[in-house]
Amino acid sequence: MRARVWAATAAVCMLAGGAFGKDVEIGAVFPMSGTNAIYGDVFKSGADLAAEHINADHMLKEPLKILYEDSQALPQPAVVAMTKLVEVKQVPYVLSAFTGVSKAISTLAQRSQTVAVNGGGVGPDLAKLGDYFWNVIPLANLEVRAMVPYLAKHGMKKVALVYVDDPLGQSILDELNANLPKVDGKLVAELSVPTSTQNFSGIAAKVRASGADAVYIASYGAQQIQIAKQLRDNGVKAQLASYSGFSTPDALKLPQAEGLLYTTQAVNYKAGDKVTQRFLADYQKAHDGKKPSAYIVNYYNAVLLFGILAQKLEEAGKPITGANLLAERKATKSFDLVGGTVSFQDNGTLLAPIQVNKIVDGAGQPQETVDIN
Amino acid sequence: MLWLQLTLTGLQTGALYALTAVGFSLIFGATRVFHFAHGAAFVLAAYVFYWADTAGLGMIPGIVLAALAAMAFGVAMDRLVYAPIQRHEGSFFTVFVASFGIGIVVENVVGMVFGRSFVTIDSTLSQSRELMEGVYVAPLAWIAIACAAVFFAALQLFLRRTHTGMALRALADSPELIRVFGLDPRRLSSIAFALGSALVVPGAVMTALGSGLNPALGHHVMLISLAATIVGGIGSIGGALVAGFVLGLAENLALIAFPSQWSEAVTFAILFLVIILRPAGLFGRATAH
Amino acid sequence: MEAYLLNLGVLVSIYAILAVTLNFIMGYAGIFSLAHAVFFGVGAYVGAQMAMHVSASLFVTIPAAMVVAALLSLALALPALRVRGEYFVAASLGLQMLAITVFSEWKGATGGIGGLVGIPAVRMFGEDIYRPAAFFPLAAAVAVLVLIVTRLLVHSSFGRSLTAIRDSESAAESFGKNIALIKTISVVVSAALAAVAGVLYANYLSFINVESFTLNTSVLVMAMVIIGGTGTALGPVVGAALLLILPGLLSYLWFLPQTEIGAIQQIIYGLGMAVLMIFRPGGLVGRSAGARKRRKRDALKAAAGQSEARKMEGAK
Amino acid sequence: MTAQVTEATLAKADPSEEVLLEIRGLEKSFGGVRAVSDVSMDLRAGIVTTLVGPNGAGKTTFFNLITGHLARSGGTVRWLGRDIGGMKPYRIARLGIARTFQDLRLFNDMTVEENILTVMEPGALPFSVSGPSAKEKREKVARVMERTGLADKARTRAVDLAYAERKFLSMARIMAAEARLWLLDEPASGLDPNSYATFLRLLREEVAAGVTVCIIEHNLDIVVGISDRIAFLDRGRLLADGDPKSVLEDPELTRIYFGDRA
Repeated sequence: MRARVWAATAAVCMLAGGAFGKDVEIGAVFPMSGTNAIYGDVFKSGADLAAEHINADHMLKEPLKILYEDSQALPQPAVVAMTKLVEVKQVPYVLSAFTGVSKAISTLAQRSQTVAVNGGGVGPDLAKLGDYFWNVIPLANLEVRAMVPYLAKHGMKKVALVYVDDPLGQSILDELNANLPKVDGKLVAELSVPTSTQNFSGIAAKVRASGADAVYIASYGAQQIQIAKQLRDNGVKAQLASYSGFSTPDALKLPQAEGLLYTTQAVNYKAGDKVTQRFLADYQKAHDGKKPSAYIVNYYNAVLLFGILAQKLEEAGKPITGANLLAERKATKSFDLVGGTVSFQDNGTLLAPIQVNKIVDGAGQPQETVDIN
Repeated sequence: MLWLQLTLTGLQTGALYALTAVGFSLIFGATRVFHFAHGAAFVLAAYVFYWADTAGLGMIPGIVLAALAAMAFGVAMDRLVYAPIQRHEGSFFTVFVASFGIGIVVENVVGMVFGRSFVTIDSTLSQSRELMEGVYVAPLAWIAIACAAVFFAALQLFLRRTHTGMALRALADSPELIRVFGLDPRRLSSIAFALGSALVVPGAVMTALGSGLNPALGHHVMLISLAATIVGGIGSIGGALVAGFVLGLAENLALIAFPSQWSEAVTFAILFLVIILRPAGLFGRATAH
Repeated sequence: MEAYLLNLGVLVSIYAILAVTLNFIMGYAGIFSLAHAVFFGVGAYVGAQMAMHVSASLFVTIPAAMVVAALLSLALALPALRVRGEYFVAASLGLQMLAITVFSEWKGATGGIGGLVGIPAVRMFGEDIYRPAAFFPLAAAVAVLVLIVTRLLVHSSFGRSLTAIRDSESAAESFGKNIALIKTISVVVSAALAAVAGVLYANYLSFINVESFTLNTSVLVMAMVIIGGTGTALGPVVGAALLLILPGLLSYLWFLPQTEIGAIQQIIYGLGMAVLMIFRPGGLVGRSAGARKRRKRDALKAAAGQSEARKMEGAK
Repeated sequence: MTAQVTEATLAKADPSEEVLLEIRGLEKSFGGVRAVSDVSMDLRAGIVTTLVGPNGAGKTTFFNLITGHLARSGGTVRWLGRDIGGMKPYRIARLGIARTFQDLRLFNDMTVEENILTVMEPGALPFSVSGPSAKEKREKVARVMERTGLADKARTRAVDLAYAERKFLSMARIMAAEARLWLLDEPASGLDPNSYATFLRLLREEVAAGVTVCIIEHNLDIVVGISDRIAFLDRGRLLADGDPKSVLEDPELTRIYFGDRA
């Protein structure tokens, strides 16, 4: 038996050796299983569409291929997946998501000079993960700065916060505490919930007791939907508000979420530029005319960004490596991506306007766009 | 008013915990199988009900199908997983690991079939009405509490009045005796699994209607059931019921004093202390050794 | 490719330490703990804090982590002395769940869910050791050392006492074995050695948070021990290697849809656990089938003896 | 193991038949049922006492009360004049009282050799700081295995032994333990005549070497063949305590004994 086990191990080693392709390969560390797997599906649809367009346009000499690895939205599997991508596949560019995952893989990215690009996590810490960690998504602190004045303007100054107890939730708490006083507002209740909690009727009772005008929900995936539903079911009538994490299809179509306000990166679909129009048209063609969420835009942009940078490197006759991609990004002032022309801050984070959306008939309706500086 | 509201919410939560815990306790008490996949039965029943609803089959057929699915799962686990393990070695841990493994399988299969995100059934039953100033109660809360009472009473009646029920109670103590009385312990064990698994159905259906479902739900349900079974005292069905309510109330009333992330810790601190200080549980007679 | 295998080797080494130390109490003391990840975590956090604020030398981080884990393990020793079987499992489960809350709420020490970022690499011979090629020999050496220590213990008079207690507590007691002391020492040793794995883990990944130390980790390590073979020398190591290699292997099955691969991995992992328990409960490195039959006969006898013992002791 | 045992070993030579164990008014009840009721008895050095009585008479309970496996409800137990009631079983064992079990309770997963070796080690430390050296211990293990006929089974696990071998391993363990008082719970039950003869010879040798034995036995051959004294227990009460002849010839006791068993 022991011999058989070692034989199996040897077979593993052999197997692991194969699979070097001729394609240009980039990696993605997305949740494909577990409670947050829904995000993986969403992110992937954006990234795949961009790869399709890049290949259709023959932007690169060889076809682009995205290698997906499962992170389960957890740091440890993510590190294993990331190691595989950078050490075995030796990809120069990895798509990342989720604040915890991104933080976990950032050291690997830095050490191996591989660019990691986040288009989903919005924890403000993500701006501080080094040169090789980029964000194509405005981080949550910006979103709160847009939402608070909007609420105040509409007479909602007493805000209750229901937040998941992690870096994202913490940072939203900090931002609310910092920004509400500026508009004469007040945080009347701060209720943190563990990541695994599913039942919020008790929380709802406390929200009601706080007499808030608006309730800000800061969580993810299944949990944020459950919070919204259970708040409404348990007699909370105050305005609901959230951040870009709420822009998943199943959150938007929740009946109890009707009327909820949430912020996203402003994507100006009416912009006449070709990139945006083509993205919108092709996405809607593939998805029964549905409007893409900001995440889909972000990961489309992340892949498109790679395409643009890699194309330039190929033209200059340089190899596509993480270091060269970084240098090229720093040398380029602005990029034409979906939603318009954007530029990166020095810390590798995209600056973009934020818009406040309202859920009307199960879809987000933009209310107002705020420029944040 | 907050405490009254939280008490009512606590009772509703507790009712769901209580029945699920009674199911686990029944199985564990009778067969000594640490049926960790009990949470999976919960998820399965809830999703079958959800599927029946989306297919437009209606509430009652949905409940019946959910019950059938849960029972079939329980019996299948007993016959296909636990029985073969018990035939050779049957150490307690071997059973536990197998059960845990199946729990993972069910969670992921459900995720693949129904999607991994949150689903809910829209129903007016989950929408609260104002009972008095500042106190909201959903019709579902009353249904949950009534269900707990009715199902528990029916179970007690079965266990005390019927031949099979009495045999089930005796099964854990003396399988030999059961054989002497001409009953088949294997068959009894399957009955325990069928009954215990059926008891997840009220909780599963009400969760589908109330707080909503996702495939990872089973884990929490299982841990609470386990805690309730031990706190209530292994082998004490009534103890599990009471402990289920106690844990539901504790979870909600703890909100008055603590931030909510400590509420799970409260549950397990209670569990840990009970095992150290009173291993037989609050209502148990059996000793821990 | 090489780096990938080396990386895998590092993880296997770290988990092998966990599996070997868990096997020490599971296989030889009969203490089935579902809280092993707690001591893994304690070691990781203490190691990380020491490395960040005191010194990144293993000669500082490892002893510190071991001492703290050893002290905290008394919380596990307490129920181990009072209750057995399912009660102890439940108690250890309770401890595991409590620890998760503490890991995620005691932000000053653990960084909460956000975790500790930027843990320095191990410094040895004036070099930072973090690349798989450098770290693997280190991790493997530590794992071998832990394996040797536990083997020596198992084959010492202490190990015999431990096994004697596992096989029959009342008989061991009747021959002068101080059960409380021996069991406590075994738990303390196991926890302290598990903490070593935590230190390596924190240094290697440079990032830790509570998600690496949850109930799932405890169950994973337990599965490694059981699948490999409880109470065998190499079983836990084989179990650790197998459970860490398998998921990676699956991603090479090209015909699986990429988005479902995570779920399929989980399903195969779960099924594997169940199927192995059904068909090979003694583990891969377990005894032959013939020996198992004898074991079964004996298990029946022992069960009869146990129930007698239970009656006797229950009346205390 | 060290100091007391040495003391005990020295005391073996004492011919005065001192009282090793003094039991006075020993009581044990399980939830109202009296398992042992007001039993007083002296176990004297060098004397073989046999406990007889019908099943359920409280004989094993009596042992468990002495070894500390059960807490008494009343009465005193003194070892060499020192009250040992309420002491933990392992401390009592270290005073020099060893026992066997009716269901043997061997260390099943350990080899024969290890089974014997481990009873010679207190075992809380991985190495021994005092007591006999490793070589001495090995020699003693070899001697004990030789005498119990287990020499060629040294590396066999206890689980894999035949029935009689298991019985002898149980004896071997107690022989290695260096105890002064042996409490044997039906050590000969189910033995074939051959093994039985070996067993008797072993027991006689040990008694001759100074071991004091208290033995629970149904087999009248043993009772008569080796006992210096018989104690008759029924329903927890000590009905008779005297030389074998007088006890066995008491018609009342015979009626209780055989009546119950028939």
